[in-house]
Amino acid sequence: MRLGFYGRISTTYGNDIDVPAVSAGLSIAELRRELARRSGYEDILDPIYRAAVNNVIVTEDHHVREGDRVDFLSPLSGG
Amino acid sequence: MRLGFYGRISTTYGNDIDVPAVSAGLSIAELRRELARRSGYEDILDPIYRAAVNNVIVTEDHHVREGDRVDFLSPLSGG
Amino acid sequence: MKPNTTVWIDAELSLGLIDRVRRVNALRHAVPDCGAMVTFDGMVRPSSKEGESIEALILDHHPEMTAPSIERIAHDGAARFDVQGISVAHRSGRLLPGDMIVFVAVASAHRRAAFECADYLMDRLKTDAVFWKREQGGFGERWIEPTSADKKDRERWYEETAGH
Amino acid sequence: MKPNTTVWIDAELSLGLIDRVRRVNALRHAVPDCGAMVTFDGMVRPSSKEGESIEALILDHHPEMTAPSIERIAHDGAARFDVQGISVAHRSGRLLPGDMIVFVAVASAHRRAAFECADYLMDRLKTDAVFWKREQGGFGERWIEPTSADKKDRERWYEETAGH
Repeated sequence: MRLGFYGRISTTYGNDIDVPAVSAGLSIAELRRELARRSGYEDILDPIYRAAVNNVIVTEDHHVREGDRVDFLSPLSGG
Repeated sequence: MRLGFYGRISTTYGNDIDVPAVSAGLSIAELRRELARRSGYEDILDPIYRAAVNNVIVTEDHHVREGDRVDFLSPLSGG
Repeated sequence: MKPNTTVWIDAELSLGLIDRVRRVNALRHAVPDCGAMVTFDGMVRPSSKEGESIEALILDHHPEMTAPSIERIAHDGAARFDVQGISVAHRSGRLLPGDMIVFVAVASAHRRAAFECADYLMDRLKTDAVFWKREQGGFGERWIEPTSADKKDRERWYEETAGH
Repeated sequence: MKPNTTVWIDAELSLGLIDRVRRVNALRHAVPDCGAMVTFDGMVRPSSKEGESIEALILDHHPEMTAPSIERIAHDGAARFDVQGISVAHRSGRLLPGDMIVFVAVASAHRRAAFECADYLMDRLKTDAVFWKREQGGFGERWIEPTSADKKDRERWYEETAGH
């Protein structure tokens, strides 16, 4: 499964990583825990980094499906 | 004495008139009454038309002197 | 509140067309380190408040009092807000629909001061700049004086009236 | 409050320099009868909040989410204020001090709506446009996130957060 990271959180995990063998069906909360376990970095457990699935912000109980694009977004800062 | 009129009030008295033999020493209030008497038009008695002497707004009890420039200003409307 | 620093000011009574591009460039050149700039353009609208078609808007000014009144408003804005530069130009003469009547630009470090100062300058210009205007159309000619909305806008800032 | 009329909108994610003159001319051309236009320019400042010298500001965007977030903010402004035209451009990429980050222009019949709409658009862009920025200088590189002042400004308008 491909995960994207934007803003501050990308300095921990990179911009774009492939996490092999993550089973579809995990919730966002479960996906965060799986990522923290595999990487050894727990930053992603902080809900300040919102999750977007296929370009739509989702809540923690959203379940990802095969082929979904999951992004974690740091707080926005435009202008 | 030369009198200037700006804005709406100029449609009654003209832009710029010479009022001969107005004695220096009149107050603005007296000057208004003298102008109304001579012209037959009383518009100038309305204090909405402010008086400026030598480019400075003055009150009704200001006395004009020889060589003063007196202007009557309608409400301003810039922008 | 307001730091005691010099503010760049260009305030002008314009007898010809106002060149907004030149004015913006001059302001940006004068205060290159500003982080924010707000501009306001006021144009002659093609119809009156009553919906009639407008042929021209005539602005009269006073030969001695008008230019200083524009300068004073710009300086009052500079004294009141934390801004770095102010550019104000106000037309006089015969204008056609679409022509620019007034142009204001304010540069500052942070956006809030620039927005508030531009808003303030426009409210002051509407009521305290020494101009008189009238519109011409099929209806003939009529004087335009400040509306109660203009006066209310002006009262938000609690300043002395120009000339007093 | 807000009449149900079409508002001209040009909202853009800019990967190169923003041309403010072209954008102003396009807006004026699209709504020639407007009486008022307010613009805002946001530029990269030469120093950080801590006073250090800045070499560059890097803006990152999302390949799919950023452009729609700018468009949504422009449409929200059009729905909320009595305006005739809105132009918004937001840069992404590596910017140098003095470069324009964001440009907003709003045209309306009367000045109050243009001022309020431009102010609103900037507050929304600061917190709801999908960008991430970091500054580079002698100190290295650091991420910049919305300040509490930005969030307070945003809360003045009580809107849904973009993306929800």
